[in-house]
Amino acid sequence: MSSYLELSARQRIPHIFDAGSFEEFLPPGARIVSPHLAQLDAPVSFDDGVVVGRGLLDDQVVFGAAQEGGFMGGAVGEVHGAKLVGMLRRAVDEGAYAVLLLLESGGVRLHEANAGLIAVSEVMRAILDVRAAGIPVIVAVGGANGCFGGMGIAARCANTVIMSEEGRLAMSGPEVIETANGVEEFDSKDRALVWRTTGGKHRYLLGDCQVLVADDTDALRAAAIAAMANVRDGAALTLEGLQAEQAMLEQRIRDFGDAADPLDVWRRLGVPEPAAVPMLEADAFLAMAAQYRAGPGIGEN
Amino acid sequence: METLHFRFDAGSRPLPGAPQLVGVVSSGNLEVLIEPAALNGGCEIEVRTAANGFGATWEAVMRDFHARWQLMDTRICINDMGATPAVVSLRLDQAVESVTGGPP
Amino acid sequence: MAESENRWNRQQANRNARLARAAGALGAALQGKRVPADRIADLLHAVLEPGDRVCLEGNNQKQADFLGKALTQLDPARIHDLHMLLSVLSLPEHLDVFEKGIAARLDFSFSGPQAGRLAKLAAAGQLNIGAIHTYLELFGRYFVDLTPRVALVAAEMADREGNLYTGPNTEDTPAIVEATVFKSGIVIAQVNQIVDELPRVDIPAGWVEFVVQSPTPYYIEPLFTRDPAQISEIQVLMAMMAIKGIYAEYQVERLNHGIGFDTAAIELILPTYAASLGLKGKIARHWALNPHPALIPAIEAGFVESVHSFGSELGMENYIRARPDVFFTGPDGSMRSNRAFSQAAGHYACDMFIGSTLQIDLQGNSSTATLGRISGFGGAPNMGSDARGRRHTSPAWLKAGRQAREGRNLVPRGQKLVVQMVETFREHMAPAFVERLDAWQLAEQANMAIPPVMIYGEDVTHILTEEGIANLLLCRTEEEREQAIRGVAGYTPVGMARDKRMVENLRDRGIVQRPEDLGVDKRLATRDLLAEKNMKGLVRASGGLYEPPKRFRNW
Amino acid sequence: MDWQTLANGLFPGGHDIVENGNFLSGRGRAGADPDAQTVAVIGTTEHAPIGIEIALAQAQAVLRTVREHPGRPILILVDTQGQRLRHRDEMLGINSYMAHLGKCIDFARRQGHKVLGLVYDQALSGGFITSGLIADACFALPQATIRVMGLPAMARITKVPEERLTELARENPVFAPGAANYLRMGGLQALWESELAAALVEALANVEAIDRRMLLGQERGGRHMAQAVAQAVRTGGDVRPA
Repeated sequence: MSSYLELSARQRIPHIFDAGSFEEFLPPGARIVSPHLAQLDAPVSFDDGVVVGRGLLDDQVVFGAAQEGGFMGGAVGEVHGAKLVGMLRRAVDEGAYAVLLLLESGGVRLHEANAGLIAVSEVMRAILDVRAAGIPVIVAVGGANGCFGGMGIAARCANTVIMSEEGRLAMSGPEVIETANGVEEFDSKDRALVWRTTGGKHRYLLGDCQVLVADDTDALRAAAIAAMANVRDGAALTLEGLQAEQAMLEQRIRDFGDAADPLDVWRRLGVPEPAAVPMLEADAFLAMAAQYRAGPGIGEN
Repeated sequence: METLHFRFDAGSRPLPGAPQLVGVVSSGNLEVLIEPAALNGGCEIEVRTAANGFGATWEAVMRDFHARWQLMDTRICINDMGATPAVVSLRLDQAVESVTGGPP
Repeated sequence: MAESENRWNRQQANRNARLARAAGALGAALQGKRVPADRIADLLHAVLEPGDRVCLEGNNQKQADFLGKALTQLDPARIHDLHMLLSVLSLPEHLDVFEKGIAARLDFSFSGPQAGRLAKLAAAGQLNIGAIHTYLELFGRYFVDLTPRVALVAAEMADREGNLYTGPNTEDTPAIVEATVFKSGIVIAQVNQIVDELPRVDIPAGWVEFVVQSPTPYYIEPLFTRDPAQISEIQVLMAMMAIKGIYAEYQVERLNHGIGFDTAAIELILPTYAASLGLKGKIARHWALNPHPALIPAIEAGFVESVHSFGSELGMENYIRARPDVFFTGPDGSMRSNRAFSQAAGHYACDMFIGSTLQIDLQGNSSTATLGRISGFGGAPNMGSDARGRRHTSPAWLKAGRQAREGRNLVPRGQKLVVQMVETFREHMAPAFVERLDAWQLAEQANMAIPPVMIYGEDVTHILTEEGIANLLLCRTEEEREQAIRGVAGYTPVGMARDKRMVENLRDRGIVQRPEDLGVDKRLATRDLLAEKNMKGLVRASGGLYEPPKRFRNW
Repeated sequence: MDWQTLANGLFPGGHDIVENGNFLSGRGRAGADPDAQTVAVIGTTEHAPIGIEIALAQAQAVLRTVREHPGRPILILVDTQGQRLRHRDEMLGINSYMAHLGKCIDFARRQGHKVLGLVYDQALSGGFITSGLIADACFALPQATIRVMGLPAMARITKVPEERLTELARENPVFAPGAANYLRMGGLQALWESELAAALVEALANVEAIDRRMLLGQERGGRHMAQAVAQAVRTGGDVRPA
């Protein structure tokens, strides 16, 4: 068992893809760094915070990316975004078996504000292009920095989202909400609340992620392999799928729209001991959640 | 930001294998890109650091690094975000070991 | 109440007069010893007199915050010039009383988060600092020349009679109450709840004059919790060096750890690295230590036989309750801490203190004092000093004493190991080794008689950095000592100015030891060596008994 | 510009757009007969923060258009201060609601609907990504405000002095808010200076379903590297400076 959370993006790749199979596009030696950071007197990174390339996953050709949460919070700048877009387009060109995105990002890189915002939207469109080509897109979220902002949206454009319970998936960070609307609205220092609201278990119970695993590279790899197979013939968006998602999201507001805390949501789902949920190990949690999760599978679209 | 250049000659160990990147540009940390390069036997190191005014410290750290490894025909590029000398030395050693597979 | 007053019972008479005033002011609102929270100002106005020495219980953990806030609401025309006694001054209200003209003089030990504001107020003449003490020193003075007239303390529960349960966070309460009540002072306690029956009596009702149930439970700070996720590989390396080069070398069985990530790293590699060296049962058996969550894996692995604590740690209550063989617990099952006793234990009964610092000079003097802040050092100087009164022996104590005395014509005795553990550079590349401590400049600015040194060089036996260990016990001259310190100061200006030949010579004599000299393989120094890498791991290791405060969770 | 004036300008042939809690929906007649065509309109007004309800309402309108009016162009009118910053929205998974909206629009595009975005007042970060920025092409009125965040907030977060950012913003469209900068970077197809109705007709005639924003940014000199980097990754080549 080795922790996914503890690893850097670059270290994650060989743990998830078949050993020695990953070929990086535009590797660090090419020194393609952000053209904007120097003017702000900010350090650059030789891969601009993302590894993109092609490898084998269970002997299938899978394109992939890993965002480095340590470099500027994994945020997307011009080069970072363009690397993702280029890889996604190449996955279509070469008829990839699947695309696997190991996401860890705060969203738009504020140091490259406008370029970052446009880049994130380009990534979203490129992900949907991959799906339209019938290629499954799998997202994994299990890094310390979570997956926020535009990348939190991009993640939900994938066919399958795999999370560890330590992973977080949301839109605005708790600090942003606290700054805007006060500590009563969202106490960002209450980390238990933060994880209850954005963490893997809540997302799984709501149906925003389809697979939950322990913080373990082997488990994550196995989940990615299984997800590729599950999605195989249904990668593209369909009207039925979107209507089902529409219905699920409407139902969610009806069921939980007046809940004050994720604990209320879990209680309403029928979870016997909501307060005990955060401490459950992944296996025990999954066994419990199986009967209470909001519409398993229908989050998949 | 400050950019520093160092060159050491009289090394004896050429670097086998492909370029490697070790470490992350995060607070108090750095990344080290190490690759073989035809440098007339020299080992050249370029440092871009967020902490200004520590040229002498870097030089001493690099000198000791060179004394440890005696690399030749090697190019090393560093992006630094305020790493301490201890972390710098550790990453440099890890970078070389990621290429050579072991200690000197 | 017409007690005759003579020259020998003025304090008692004064006490009785105060109590009579309180009874008058509160009337029927006073039920036995119980005072309603909304009448607290009336009570304080009645029992306090201008110029009183008032001990407000502020600890490392629990805070008598309700009473502290109540003090700030008093009318400065009636109550002024109070002389405040606080061991830990960490809440804003502790300083508000000075700003409002209610208090004028201060004696304390540690000011933590308020250190900057304290310095400003002192500079502006709004408060007059008597002295900065260690905890034991301050408690000592409570019984000599700083005896409180009124003590404002905090307890978890009271019963109807006024008995107090202070439980795991008993901390300073017994020392404060004893000094006050037996010198005709008045003790007022804020309690979280009033119950019919206490789990146990920590402070008897006869020593307590008034009890008030505070509207919210007292504030408590999880001061000693360190998330293993933030421990760096450099800290792991230093922890390995500590275990191999000091714990094993001296067979340190009884010890105290300072606060911080450096020592948390040591605690977390006891069950892994130290166990792999076969040191279980040979080192780190008995501790004077707060219940650090980072110690859980070592306790579970059977390394730790006993722990006496200064105070408790939030979230550790159930774990402690389930490990009564290790911790000091009452018949009711909950822990009882006691800062005074644990400080005494740390000073006299421990063979080693190891802790972090911010600055070390060339004599080995060590200080965490920084410019613009008057912070004090709490208990560290008690732990981090040789107990010259000690007479009992132990292998570690004797070995240290032998090393210090070798070749000298001195009567044999032992010495406490005092280890300062520090990375050569702190964050933002601030060097930990300096020619001159900031403490000197601080002393000049704040008009202190002596610079605020945390641990004196003459008490420091070892300095441990990522570069190596300097054994100061073996140094025979001032110059050797200086070069030994420079020898582990790495790339700091102090380190780079070392005499390389002399340092190599010291290395040959084992005075300076590099990781490789100790047989520590730097490549093993990864986070994988930590018995647990995150808070959840600690919870798992505790069998689900440890309940971390929510700000430390990521689940 | 208020949305009624805007709608009247865009659709001189008439429209039935209504506002319901800052959510705009309806139809407009673009162009003049005999070539006039019906355009489905969705959008927001009064700088509405995009919360889960409004995102879902927009998605619903898009899906209805796809279902009931195959091929009908869709125009998204953008005026938002960004995503709604509430704990409740995060708890219920606002990113999923935003993504759902984005997917619905993308699906419409692939079903042959032309999708245009028009920033008529304000567009900020999260509210913009799944509206204007996911359209086939996005346009803006010249006075529109478009940004990720203001320079003071950016200065605080990046720790770069505001004066320095202001100075940089003059030269580099990356840092400065404003429609003109988004135009240079390819994020906007064009600014509609006047003659809104004609501009809409022209856009409907020319819009393509392919994302060419990187190329536009390169041609217009606002984003030098994106196109070259994406192309190098895609083809396994080197990055050549634009």
